[in-house]
Amino acid sequence: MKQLWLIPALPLAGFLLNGLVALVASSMRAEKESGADHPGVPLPYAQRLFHGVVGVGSVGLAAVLSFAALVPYALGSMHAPEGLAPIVQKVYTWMAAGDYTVDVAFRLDTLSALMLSFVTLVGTLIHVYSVGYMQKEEGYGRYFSYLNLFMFAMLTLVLADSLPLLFVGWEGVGLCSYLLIGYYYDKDFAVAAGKKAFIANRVGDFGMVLGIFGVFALFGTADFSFVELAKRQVLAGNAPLGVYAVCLLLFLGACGKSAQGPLYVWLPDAMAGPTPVSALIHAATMVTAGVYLIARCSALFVLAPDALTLVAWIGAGTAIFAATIGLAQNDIKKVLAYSTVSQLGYMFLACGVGAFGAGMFHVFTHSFFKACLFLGSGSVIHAMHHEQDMRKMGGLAGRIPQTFRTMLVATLAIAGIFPLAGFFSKDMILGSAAASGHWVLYLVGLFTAGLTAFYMFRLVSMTFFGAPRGHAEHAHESPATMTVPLWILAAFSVVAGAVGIPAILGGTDAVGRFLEPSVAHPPIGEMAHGLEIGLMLLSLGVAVTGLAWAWRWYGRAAGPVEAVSPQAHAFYEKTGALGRLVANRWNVDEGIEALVLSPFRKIGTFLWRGFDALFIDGIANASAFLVELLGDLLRFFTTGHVRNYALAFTLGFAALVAYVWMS
Amino acid sequence: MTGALPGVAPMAVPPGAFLVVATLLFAIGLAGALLKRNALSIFLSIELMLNAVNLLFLTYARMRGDLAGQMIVFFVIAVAAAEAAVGLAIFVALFRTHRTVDVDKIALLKW
Amino acid sequence: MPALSGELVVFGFASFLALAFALLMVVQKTPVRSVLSLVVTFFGLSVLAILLAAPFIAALQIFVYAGAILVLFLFVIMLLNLKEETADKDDRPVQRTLGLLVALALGGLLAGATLRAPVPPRGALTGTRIPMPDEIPALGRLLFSDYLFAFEVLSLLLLVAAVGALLLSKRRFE
Amino acid sequence: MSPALATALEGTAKIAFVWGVVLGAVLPNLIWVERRMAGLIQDRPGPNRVGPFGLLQAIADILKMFMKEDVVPMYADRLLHTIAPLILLVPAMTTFAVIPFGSSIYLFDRDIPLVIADVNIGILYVFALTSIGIYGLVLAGWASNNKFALLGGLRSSAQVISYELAMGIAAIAVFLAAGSLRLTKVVEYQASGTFLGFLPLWNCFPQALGCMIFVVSAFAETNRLPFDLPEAEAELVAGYHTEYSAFRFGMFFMAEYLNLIAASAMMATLYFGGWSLPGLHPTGILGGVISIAVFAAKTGFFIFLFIWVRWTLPRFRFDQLMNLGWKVFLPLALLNLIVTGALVLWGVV
Repeated sequence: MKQLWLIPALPLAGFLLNGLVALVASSMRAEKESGADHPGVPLPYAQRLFHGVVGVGSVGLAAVLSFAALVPYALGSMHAPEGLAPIVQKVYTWMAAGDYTVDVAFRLDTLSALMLSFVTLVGTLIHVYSVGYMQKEEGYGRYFSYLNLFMFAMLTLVLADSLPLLFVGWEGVGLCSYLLIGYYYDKDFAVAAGKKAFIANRVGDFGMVLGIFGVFALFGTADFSFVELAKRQVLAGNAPLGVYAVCLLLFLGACGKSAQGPLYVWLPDAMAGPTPVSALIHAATMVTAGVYLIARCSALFVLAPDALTLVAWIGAGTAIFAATIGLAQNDIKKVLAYSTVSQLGYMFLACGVGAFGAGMFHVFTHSFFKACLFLGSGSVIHAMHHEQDMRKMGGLAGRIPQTFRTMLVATLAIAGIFPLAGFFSKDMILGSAAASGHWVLYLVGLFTAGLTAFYMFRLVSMTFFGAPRGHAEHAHESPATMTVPLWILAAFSVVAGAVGIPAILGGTDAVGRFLEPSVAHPPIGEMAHGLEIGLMLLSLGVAVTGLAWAWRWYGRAAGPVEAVSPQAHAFYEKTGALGRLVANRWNVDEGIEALVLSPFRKIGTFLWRGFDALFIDGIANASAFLVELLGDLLRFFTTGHVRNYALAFTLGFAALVAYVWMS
Repeated sequence: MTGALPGVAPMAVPPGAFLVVATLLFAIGLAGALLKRNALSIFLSIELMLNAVNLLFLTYARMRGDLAGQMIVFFVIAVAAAEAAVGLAIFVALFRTHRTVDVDKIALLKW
Repeated sequence: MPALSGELVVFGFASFLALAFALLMVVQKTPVRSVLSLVVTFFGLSVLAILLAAPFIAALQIFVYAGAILVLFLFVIMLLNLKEETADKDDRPVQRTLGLLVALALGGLLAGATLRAPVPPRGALTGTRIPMPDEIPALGRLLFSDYLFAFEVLSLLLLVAAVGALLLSKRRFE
Repeated sequence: MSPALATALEGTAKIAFVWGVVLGAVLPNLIWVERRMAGLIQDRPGPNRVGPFGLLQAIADILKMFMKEDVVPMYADRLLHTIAPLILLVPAMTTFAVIPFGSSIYLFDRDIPLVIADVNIGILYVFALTSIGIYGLVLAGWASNNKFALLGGLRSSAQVISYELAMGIAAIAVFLAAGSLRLTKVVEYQASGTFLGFLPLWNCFPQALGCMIFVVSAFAETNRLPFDLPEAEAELVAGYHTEYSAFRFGMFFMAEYLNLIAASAMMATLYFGGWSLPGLHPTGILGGVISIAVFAAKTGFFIFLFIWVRWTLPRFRFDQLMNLGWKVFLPLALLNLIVTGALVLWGVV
């Protein structure tokens, strides 16, 4: 395919079309009926149709194009011994400084191909889903224009051939996530969540930008040819230390975007946005950008093993940390959010132990079942009339069967039950962790897998099993535009693992070999086949245990129809103080508040009250006062008589002439 | 003194004479501008000063055998036209509000 | 050579006319008469202009200055019906005496300065000589080549002035 | 005989000739002609008592004027009231200086161009004088200390200034074509070739629009009907010369006719080829005389036109007059200028 640039360009066009129409229409509306937006008043059908067609159409077309581009390439590279050379297409020169130029150029190699495949696929499905889900919203057009804009940014990010261009996409997705989290701008918590996400990302981006500069300083270029240089270890300047610093900075950026370490705080709040947004941005695509970045720069990271180890540890830590929080959440979307964080932790763990392929593999599979789960939860919320508290659900299995089945499949997938997608990817990660000899990390991952299985099945049980609570009995199934994507995603979460079946199970670790040309693959120790099989069985066992445990605690129990059910408290009763701490999310937000925010606020207050108000303003006022005094003095000379002015003027002029004359 | 320029007849009158006349005119105009109280008369005096300067320009143009001076005079005249139009309009407006154009009676700029 | 003496005579007459009527304009109490004296002064000036080989400017002096601008003055004076300058005595003796002194002093200074000032060599500004006797086409060529921008700006200025005058002299601003 | 003296003599002779003809011959008969024409148009005999066909009527009128008492109103500004008519009259008389009234005549073995002063600013001179003429009217109005007179004066100044614009711009086109401000050059240009092959190169053909504007504006410039508002009897008694009597009034009278003649001469010169006639190449004494005759004929035609129009058309209203001048003629004149420029550019004229 010749025009890669068309792939991001199409959603951009969609954004412009939708945005313009939405603006014009809403302003016309505002004129017609005084007052801008009318909550609950759905748009006229024609306009909805337009937005739907443009929104879905542009992204769908982009998806078709990208598959037209990547399928031949993928096949070609599968059969080529060394993999095909990346396709790089320059669109135009963006910046030129001296002899160094930054081009707007797009790159298609196996890594971006992999990303492209699921980004466009999931993106399209979620657009379709949104058509049904957002039907009643009066911000329909706005929503779709933002969503298209996001797709544009994400595709730019994926296809970019240079860090600066990637950064454009990076910021673009950040902006869209902000806009879409704050989609319900009349709700304070949504606005606050949007700001939180934006600021947390700023912290990361600060590292990101410095990292880009660092890369430029190291290699004298910022486009991805530096990866080759890094592979050949062609470095400028103080290499080891520099590389280490650059890696840490880039990783900081990745943490911001992918909610790792302390920067995870924004992701759970981001659930304030519409559910499809959570599915698309905060589960499937955007949050994986960090992993993508690490994989992109893997060649660089390999040069700084300590940095890699740090990545691994932070990943593992985040994984188990988030998982524990997930155990106690009652908001269905919050559970999924924390699960996302912890899964992302898995991916970083994989990258950290040097198995970048495994990490990307998990990104790939995770996008499907997590998107499916989110969309499913969306369908549940839809059915429950915007009720998100699982304590008020229950017994929905029979009422919304399709949602139930698809979510069950996805749950099993994420829990890592054989032979669903999650099993293979997660096992590849654990396997490589073990193989690389980080046994502690392995154990952490294993335990987290158990927790994952537990909280996921807890979610399913509380939602679908037992007796209906709250309004659960008048729940009804969602329209086809929502269920069809669910089924498709469910199907993918079953089969997606097929691309990564390890050799030991008679598969050909396709994805690993596929990614070889574009990501580094440092040597990881080999394991005896027996041990490998054993570990697989072990993780499978852990997963099953988790499921069973959740079933025991939550599955059978039925509760009164009144809202808060015993099961809600079950977790505390059974785990005591630790559980309570976990339920309070380890008081992380409070900690950040106490350690970071409040000191800053104090400093700010001081600078405002003390420095600005007294000192700066003091100077200004003093000077003003002086001028006033001077004015009082001078005003006696302004008689208001033109002739006096003329006379004075002439006197001055005469003096001037006299001076010239004399000199 | 430039002497006989090619294409320009020699000046029979010493250019200094022109200069003196011009400066005297300027002085007279200035005196008028400073002494008269009727705004229109002041305006007239200013016109006179302008013309005095024009005469200077013409003289120098003649002395240097250079058209630039005449060009400038042309522009001065045009600008004077614009100035007169606006100035007189202002006086009319002024008269409408104050029933006089005596600049001593109109001292709005006083503090 | 008679032509020379003739030129001198003309110069003397014209400059006398200009100066005398300029003075008259200043001492004149009736605005209308001041305007008329100024007209005569302009006649003298245009004669001087002809002596200075600038017939075009001379014509403009009469055509534009005397013919249009001063008529406008006359027009306004009649419109406002200004008879004598306000009868009551000038109550600003300081202004009066000082103004006179300054005017004279400055006049003397300038006269001296101009007489002492050196004439810049020809072509210091532009190389265009006065092609006698028919210099008008040359002026035109200069106006539309070297001075084109100034010319355009000038036209804009005139337009603005016209609009401004109209606006100012409107009775009410709607 | 020294050349300087010869030049002086020549000039004096020409001045004497022109003024002799204009004041002595044309002016008196013009009075008679106008009144007879009026009679003709109004279907009445007109003056026919004094002398044959009343030819001596003009003499009688002039005598009467000189006999009458010269009244100066009590509160008038004496000085201005006295000089106003002169200010009007002098420019009217000096206009003729630049108008070439013939090709050239060979006398006393020297070739005498038939124009008093062939100055290089030609038309500008004429316009300058016209604009001076305004003062006569305005001051007459002002000095009489009479509201009708004042109104008349103001009207005249407004009117003349306004139409000078249209007139001037129309005239510019002429010089654009001729390439010089000299009226002699203008005439020579018109005599020089043909327009579209079959017409004489008279400016009235390529610049019909400009010609029309010039002619109509000339009516306004000379305060003749239908533009004689400064002296509109019906509204202003007699306008600016309400307070004038006897020979001062006579001067206004003269001035009006002189302006009329001058305007006719200008039209003939600028737009109708002056003294030239297609196929006529005057040489020697006879040629000179013939050229003078041609010029006289053309001028005479326009004088006739003036009179004819006066007794045919009703008077405009002042606002109509102003609208015509500013909103119709000025733009049209500019258009004419542009068109002429194009013609010159493409070498059509």
